[in-house]
Parts: sequence; C-alpha cells; structure tokens
Amino acid sequence: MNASDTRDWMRRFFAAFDREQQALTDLDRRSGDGDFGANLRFALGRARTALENTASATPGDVLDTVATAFLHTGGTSGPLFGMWFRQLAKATRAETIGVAELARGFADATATVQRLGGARPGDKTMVDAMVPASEALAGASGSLDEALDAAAAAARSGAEATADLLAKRGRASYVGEVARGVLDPGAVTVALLVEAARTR
Amino acid sequence: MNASDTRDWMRRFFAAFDREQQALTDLDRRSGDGDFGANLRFALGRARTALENTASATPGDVLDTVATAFLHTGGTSGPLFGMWFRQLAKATRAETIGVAELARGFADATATVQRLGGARPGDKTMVDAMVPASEALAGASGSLDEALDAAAAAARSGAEATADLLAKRGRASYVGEVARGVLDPGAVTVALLVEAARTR
Amino acid sequence: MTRRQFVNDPDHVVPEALEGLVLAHPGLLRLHPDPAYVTRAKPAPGKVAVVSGGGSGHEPLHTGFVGAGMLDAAVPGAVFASPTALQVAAATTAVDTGQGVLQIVKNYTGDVLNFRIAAEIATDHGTAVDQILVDDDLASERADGEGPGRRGTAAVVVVEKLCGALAEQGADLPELVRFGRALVADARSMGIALAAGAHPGDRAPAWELADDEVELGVGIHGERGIGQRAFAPAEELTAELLGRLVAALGLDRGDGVLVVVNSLGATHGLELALVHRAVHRQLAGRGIDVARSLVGPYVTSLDMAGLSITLVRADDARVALWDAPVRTPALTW
Amino acid sequence: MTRRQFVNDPDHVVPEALEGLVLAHPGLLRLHPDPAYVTRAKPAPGKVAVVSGGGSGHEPLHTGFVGAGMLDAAVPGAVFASPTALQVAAATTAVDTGQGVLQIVKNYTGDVLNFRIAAEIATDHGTAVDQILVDDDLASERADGEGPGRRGTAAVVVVEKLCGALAEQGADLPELVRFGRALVADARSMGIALAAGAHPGDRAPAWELADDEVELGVGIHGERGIGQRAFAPAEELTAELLGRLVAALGLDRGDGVLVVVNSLGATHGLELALVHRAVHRQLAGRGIDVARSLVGPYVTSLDMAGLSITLVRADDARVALWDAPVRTPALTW
Ligand SMILES: Nc1ncnc2c1ncn2[C@@H]1O[C@H](COP(=O)(O)OP(=O)(O)O)[C@@H](O)[C@H]1O
Ligand SMILES: Nc1ncnc2c1ncn2[C@@H]1O[C@H](COP(=O)(O)OP(=O)(O)O)[C@@H](O)[C@H]1O
Ligand SMILES: [Mg+2]
Ligand SMILES: [Mg+2]
Ligand SMILES: [Mg+2]
Ligand SMILES: [Mg+2]
Repeated sequence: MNASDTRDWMRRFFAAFDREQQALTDLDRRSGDGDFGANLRFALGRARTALENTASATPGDVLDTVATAFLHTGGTSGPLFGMWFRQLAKATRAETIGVAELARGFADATATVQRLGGARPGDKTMVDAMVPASEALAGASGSLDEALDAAAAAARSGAEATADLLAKRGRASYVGEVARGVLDPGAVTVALLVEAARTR
Repeated sequence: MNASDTRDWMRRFFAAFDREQQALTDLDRRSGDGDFGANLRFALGRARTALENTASATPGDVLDTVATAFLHTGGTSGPLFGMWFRQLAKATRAETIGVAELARGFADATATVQRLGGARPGDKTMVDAMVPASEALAGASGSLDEALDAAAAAARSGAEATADLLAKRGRASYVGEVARGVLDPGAVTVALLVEAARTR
Repeated sequence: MTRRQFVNDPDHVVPEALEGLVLAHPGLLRLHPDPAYVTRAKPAPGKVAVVSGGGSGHEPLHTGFVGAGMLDAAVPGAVFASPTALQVAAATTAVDTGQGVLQIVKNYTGDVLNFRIAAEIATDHGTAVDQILVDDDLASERADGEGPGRRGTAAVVVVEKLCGALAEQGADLPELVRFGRALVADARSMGIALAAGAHPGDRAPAWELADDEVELGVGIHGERGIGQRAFAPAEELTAELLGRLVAALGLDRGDGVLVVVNSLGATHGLELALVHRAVHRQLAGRGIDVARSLVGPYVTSLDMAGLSITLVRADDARVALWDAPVRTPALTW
Repeated sequence: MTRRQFVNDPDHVVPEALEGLVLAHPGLLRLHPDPAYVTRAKPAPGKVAVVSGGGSGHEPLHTGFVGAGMLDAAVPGAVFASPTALQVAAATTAVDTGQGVLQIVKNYTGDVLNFRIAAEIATDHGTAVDQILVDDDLASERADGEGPGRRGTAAVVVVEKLCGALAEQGADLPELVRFGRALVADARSMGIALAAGAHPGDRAPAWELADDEVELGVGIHGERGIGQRAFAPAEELTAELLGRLVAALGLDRGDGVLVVVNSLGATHGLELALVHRAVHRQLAGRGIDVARSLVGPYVTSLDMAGLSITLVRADDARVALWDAPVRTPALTW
C-alpha cells in the first residue's frame, strides 16, 4: 500500500460516510447529542480539501493530513479519531507498507485512543470496533487483501455488538438503558473506515 | 420673634403638615409622581429631631436647622424648600426679629427658589404662594401679627389660585391639562407654613 | 418571566452595596456613610478635586471611577434618584485641598438642582466650585431646543477620565472647565434596548417590548426611548445608532473618535465585542479613525438588556489624557 | 418574554467577538485567526508561558486575562464547546520561548481531552508542557468520587492570576505545577441562578424556574443545578452557599481566604456588591478573614442571572502573588 493507495482508501471512506451520515447522526441523537454526523462531516470536508492541496510521499503523509483535519474538529470523536490517524501515520512513513506496518499502526493508534479516552472494550465506544480490527491485523498471516478482509469483518462485528452494550464512557453513558439496542456511531464509523481499506 | 417663637412656629407647621400629609400626597399623585408627602415627611421628621438636639440663639439658627433637614431630602421640593429656609435664616440672625427682617428674608428666600428652580409666578409651583406672601410682608405697615395675617392670607389665596393654572415647571408640567383643577402641593405647603407663623 | 434580584430590603440596596464595594477595594476607596459619599482612600493634595455623582443603579458609575487619575469623590443617590444637596456639598468640601473643585453633572433636573445648591453651599464654606454639565444623549434632543435638552449618559465616563487626568497634571479650575465643556460639546451617545431592567425588589421589568421590536433611544433611568424599530442583526442596529451619531457630530473622513460601547446591564461581553467590531468597521468605511475605545459595562441601567454607543471627537491632547494612568475599581491602566 | 441578543450570524459570534475584543485592546492583545487563539501583543521572553482556554460564552474568561502578569495565550472554543486540540497546540507552541508552557484546564471532558492531546502534540514539537486541572465546583462533587468530578468554574481566575504572577517572577514549570495544584486543592466554588441564560440567536433561555424558586449549584454551560430552593433575601442565599464552601474547605477561625463574588452574566454590580458585603460579614462572624476579593463578572454563562461565590485558602505567598501587578483587558492593577 503506497501513498496513492492510501488516498484511494480515504476517498472510499469519505464516500461511505456520505452515504451513512444521516444514519450516524440518528444514532448519536438516540444515544448522545446528535452532532456526530456534523462533527465528522466537518473533519472529512477539511481532510478532503487538505488532501487535494498536499503532496504526500508515504501512506503516513496521507494519514497525517487526515489526522490534522480531525484534530481541528470539536466533539469527542474529532480529537480521538485525530489521534488515531496521527498514531497510525507514525507507523506508516515508508513508501510502501504491508500488513506488519498496518498491524503495528492499528495497535498503537488504538492504544492511544484508549489511553486518552479511558474507554475499555465493552464500554460502547469506537474502541469496540478498533480493538477487534487491530487484533485481526495482528493475527493475519496471508496477503494484505486477506488481512484487510479479516480486519473489516472484525470491525463490523465489533460495531454490531455495541447494540447490546450499556455505555460507560462518553455522552451515551448519561442516558443509560435508553441507548440499549442502539449502535454506537463511533464504532460504526470505524467499521466503515476499515471496510473502505479493502480494494476488492 | 425670638428663637423660641420660631420653634413654636415650626412645631405648628409640623402639626399642620401631619394633618394634611395625605391630602398633599394625593395632589402630587394627580399632578406629579405622588412622593411629595413622603419627601416632606422625611424632611420634617429630620428637622424635628434636629431641633430637639440643637440649641439655637436666634430665629436664624432654628430656620437653618430646618434648612439642613430639607437639603438632606430628595425630590424637587426638598432642595428648594431647603434653600428657601437657608436664605431666610441668613436674614434672621438677630436675637429678635420683626417684620423688616422677615420681609427681607422672605424676599431673598423666594428669589433664591426662583433663581434655582427657574419658575415664575403662574407656573403652578410653590413660587405661586411664596411670591404673594413675600409681597404682603414687604407691604405691611402694622404689627408683626397683622403682617403675618396678611402674608398667610396672601399665601393661601396664591395656593388656591394654582388650581386654575397649567404647570410649566416640575413634574406636573408633563401631564399638562390633566392637572388643571388640581392644587399644587408645594404651594399649599407654603400656605400651611405661613399660616403656622401666626400666633393668634 | 418574573425578574428577581439578589436583594435584602429594597430600601437598603444602595447603602449595602456601597459597603460591599468599599470592602472589595479597601486600598482605593473610603466610605463616608452619612451623608453618604465615597472618596479616594489616599487623598491627592495640590490639585483641583473632581467630584461626580447621581442616582444609583448605573454601576460602576460613579463610585467605580474614584481613584488616581479620575474622580476624587463620587456621590450616590438612591436608585435612579439624585443625591441630596448636602451629600454633594459634604463630598465637595471634603475633597477640596485649596485648589477648588470641579463638579461633573449629568443633565437631569434633580442632579442639576442638587449640584447647583451644593456648589452654593460649598462656596459659602470657602471652596471654589465650578461645573461641567454632561448632555450627550441624542435621543432627548429636540429640534426646537425646548424641554430639558439632551440627557447625560455614557459620555460622562470619558469626561471623568479626561478631566481626571488633566486635573492630575495640575490644570486649574478655569482650564478644566474650558476643556470639559469643549469635550462635552464634541460628545454624543445613543442607546438601544432589547429588554427593560427591573428595580431591585421588583418582580417585573419597567416595560415590555414586542418580540420583534427593540426600543431606540432609551435613557438610563428605565424611561422608554423615542420609539420602537424592528429587531435586526447587530450590524444593522449598530448602523442605525452610528448614522445618527456621526451626523450629529458632523464627523467626516479623516476625523478621529473615542468610542464607548457600553452595556446597559445584562448585555454580554461577547455581544459588546461583536458590536464593537461592527462600529470599527462601519466607521472605517466612512474614513473615521477609532483612536481609542472602551467596551464593557460602564454606565448601566440596572439589568436592562441593551447597549449604548458614544462617540467623542478625538485630538492628540484628548488621546494623551485618555492614555494617562488611571487606577480605580472599574478603570485601570 | 423572548430573549434576544446583539448577533449577526449565530455561527459567527465567536470570531466576530474575538476581532472586536482585540480591536479594543490593540496594545495588549494579538489575534491569531486560524487556528484561533489570542496572545499578548508583546510576548514575554525568558519565562514559562501560561496558556488557558475553553468554550466561549464565559467572557471575560479567558481572552480577557491575557497580558502581563497573567496569561500568555487564551484559546477560545465555540460557545460552551472546547477549543480543538490543534488550536490549543498552536497556541502552546507559539508562546513557548524555551522555558516550557503551563496549561490551565477547567475540568470538562472536552477541554481535558483536547488540552491533553495538544500537550502531546506540542511535546512532539519539542515544547515542555505540563497542566493544572481546575476543579472547584462543589455542586458536581459526588460523595463516592464517581463521575467526572468537580467542574472547573470561577476559581480558574484565581489560578490564572496567581500562576501568572509566579511565572512572571521566574518560577520553573515544576514549581508552577506544584503551586497551582495545591492552590486548586484549596479552592471551592458554588453558583446560584435566578434565571437561565440563552445562546446567541436563541429566543428562549435554556430552562425556566418557578417564580419562587432559585436554581442551586448551576454550572457555567447552561446546565441546570443540583436542585431548587426557595427564593430568599440575599443574606440567606449567601449563607446557603457560604456554609457549604466553608465546610468543604474545612475553614476555621483565624483562617484567611481569597474571595470571588462572580456575576454569571446579567446580575448587576449593585447586587454583587451587596452580596459581597454579606460574604464579608458572614465570614467575619465565623472568624474567617477576607484577605482579598474580586467582585464582578469574571466567569459568566452568557446572560444568566445569577452569581457564584469562590473561596480559596489564603497565605502570605498567595496574597503577595495576588497583589503582584497585572495588566490585561479584564484585570489590571
Ligand atoms: N471516552 C471515550 N473513548 C472513546 N470513544 C469515545 C469516548 N467517548 C465517546 N466516544 C465516541 O465518540 C462518539 C461520539 O462522538 P461525538 O458525537 O463527536 O462526541 P460528543 O459526545 O462530544 O458529542 C461516540 O459514538 C463514541 O464512539
Ligand atoms: N422648577 C420648580 N421651581 C419651583 N418649585 C418647583 C419646581 N418644580 C417643582 N416644584 C415644586 O415641587 C413640588 C413637587 O415636589 P416633589 O414631589 O418633592 O418633587 P418631584 O416632582 O421631583 O417628585 C411641586 O408641587 C412644585 O411646587
Ligand atoms: Mg455527539
Ligand atoms: Mg457534542
Ligand atoms: Mg413628587
Ligand atoms: Mg419624585
């Protein structure tokens, strides 16, 4: 995966978010304060523009540009996704990267989000999709495509599982049982992101 | 008239005001803001206490104590009556005074009120009772008693005449025709004051 | 919605607040309780003393402007009522150190009367007194010159600051009066309200406005203004006031002004700053330079939601006096 | 009654107000528009830089406290929303002159997160950063220690003033952090509201109160408090807050305190002064000495009618730092 592949990844992610934005906002409305979609739209809009105006030599350069856009964004998801991308970028500064770099990057990035946000798996947050994706990459032995398939499936099932959880972190924790049955929008976004990494 | 006579004058004035306070307040309510009675009560209460606690050698000392009480009082009547008494006090600093001193004192005092308040006779203010009282004293040729009788009658008819006037000064000027037919409380108070000077 | 205030006995608001103010500034202020007035904690000898005062409810005016470089004494009346003549006379004679006293008086019947009387009494006591009458409020000006004329509003802060500085520099009484009167002639203000204030202890504001109206030309004593206009964005409301002020002062390209954007009580710092930006840009658009500005609550009308804008013609001497050091509870630099 | 504000586009309130603020204080402040933050016009070399920030709507906090003796930079978010991590990081690296940067952070999830991230980013850029978390609001403290803990409210002004003064005197970063954390541990606040505020552009306040109720323990972001109590004279409401604060700090006869009587927005100076008097007398009645006090709008919550009281244990060192010179738009002596 080189810089151009990474740009394609991000483009597919932007497109997937555009499709799902309304649904994500609705999820945050039912469990939080309803601004998730707007926060993400601001960040991705800024990322899109920045990528158009920035040359990037490595996947890390691309991911760092996206990180900066998120770190310019409010809410809880802005800074946490920002630090996730920023940490991933640090591990992907080679011209071409493979499963090993991605796996280390996902692991570091997820650890950073957990350290900063204090959420553990099962708390009904983005972490519930990040951790299984990271573990799938770490355990992958085949091709990049196979590894990404596994990671995408893991992220998606992690996101799906948030429906049954009771939130312990973030705004959803204020509403308690009311949000039972509602997917966590942050976790769903992680699933969209990892799914977008696949090229087939 | 010595200091003790002057105290008696003031005591009769206080008593007359006590009797008329409600009526005066009603007059100010119909033509002004309704606080005339309260302003006067504050001033006279203060004057009463001050007189009890102050020795006075001349009529002027007594009148100056009353002046100070008025000058401690709000509204328009407080400072104007205060300066009236203050000016009168300046002319009555002999141990005993007669018609001449009183006449000069009333003239100076009335001039001071006119200078400070800018009201002319006919403007429907206290001046409409002060001016005829002052003129009656100036024209008096008989005894002090006779002079005071004449002054009292002049002040009263000046006050009565304010009913037909249209106010040009003070708060009553804001309501215009509405106060036509209403006596000016300041002028009525001047009548009470001058009437209280009589000893028979 | 009912209006409430932090109050004990409504009749004791002013003396209690005076005590609380002076307790907060023991190094700056001294309270004289009866007759009530406030002086500097450290009197300044060898200069003309500057005294102002008026009704309470306009805080920080005037008590908040007592201190080096501004007032020597402030005389507070009851809420929206003049102080008595003897309060003013007592403050005036107390701060005279032999150079005389300049009284700064806002143009209201009660204030004018009581300060005039106070000046006469102080003169009788051997104090030289002269006065500056501040009448900056465009809204109460009548074309025929009749009536009580323009009221005194927020320009009084500029007059107190600049005359205070000039007195500190050793100007004598005639020079102060000349300077101050010329300054007042070059000063105009106008206010606008979004909601009336309420007297301490009162459960209702002094008057109500329709949802789509604002009150133009409000005074600072809870009086209504000269009329209503449609509520509009801040830029437009600012333009409405500025247009009148610029015309009244005959300001032209190349002129400079001192600006006060003043909260009438409940208007927030964010709003004031945003209006100040509009003032700056609109004046720049007319080629008028903002030499200095004050943005904040300086002359309030209890908890009225609203603001006033004051423009004063600036020249080098006035700007230098503006910049001179000042050390009071509400203005320090 | 409908609430209205002086606003153009509600989305532009913060940048427009920032521009208006800096235009009013060109000699003191410099605006960096994107990412937005405010620094001193004249940077101070050779000292630890002090940076704070948080949501807007609390003016004069924090931008009004940038200047000699207090903050080197302030980072404003949208109304009631944290500034972004990159805003804070940009301000932090911009003011570092090699001695490191102290960040003063009010305890809110968003602020804590964004300042922590900013600190990491600035550290990556070679800036030494450490933080003081201000958590003084008694109302949000839970006995079991669970939840997000005490919020950061008006004590932040005291922390910014004293740490600013200490930094100016040349203290290094570890000393500042030690001093600041001990100070925070000795500071408690509590607020009370008579009416909620309204967001710029909103026609209604955030919530309503019954005519005979006040809201106890309100925060500064329009949240409701911990409950209602009966409206009462100012003495009684003051006693309600003071009793809790004195107990929480374990204050005893002979102790001294720094006091802040803070308007939450629309509460008038007369009321604040009158409450300050009550605080003074009630503390005196308990044998507690008020070493210094601040009375005014310092940490507001838009145009909320209400106030907060802050007590901070005083000692000679803290009083000396309080008295040290400061020169900012909202605090100068
Ligand atoms: N402490 C936390 N750690 C990790 N993720 C969190 C945390 N708190 C919230 N989130 C994530 O943030 C998402 C909400 O983001 P957003 O709506 O931008 O923030 P806010 O709740 O501040 O409005 C949630 O769906 C959740 O996935
Ligand atoms: N300009 C003036 N000159 C003389 N007397 C005046 C003037 N204005 C008002 N008065 C007198 O003052 C009286 C009202 O006094 P008061 O109620 O104390 O004042 P206010 O109108 O300020 O409430 C009037 O009845 C009138 O006699
Ligand atoms: Mg949200
Ligand atoms: Mg949010
Ligand atoms: Mg009256
Ligand atoms: Mg009256």
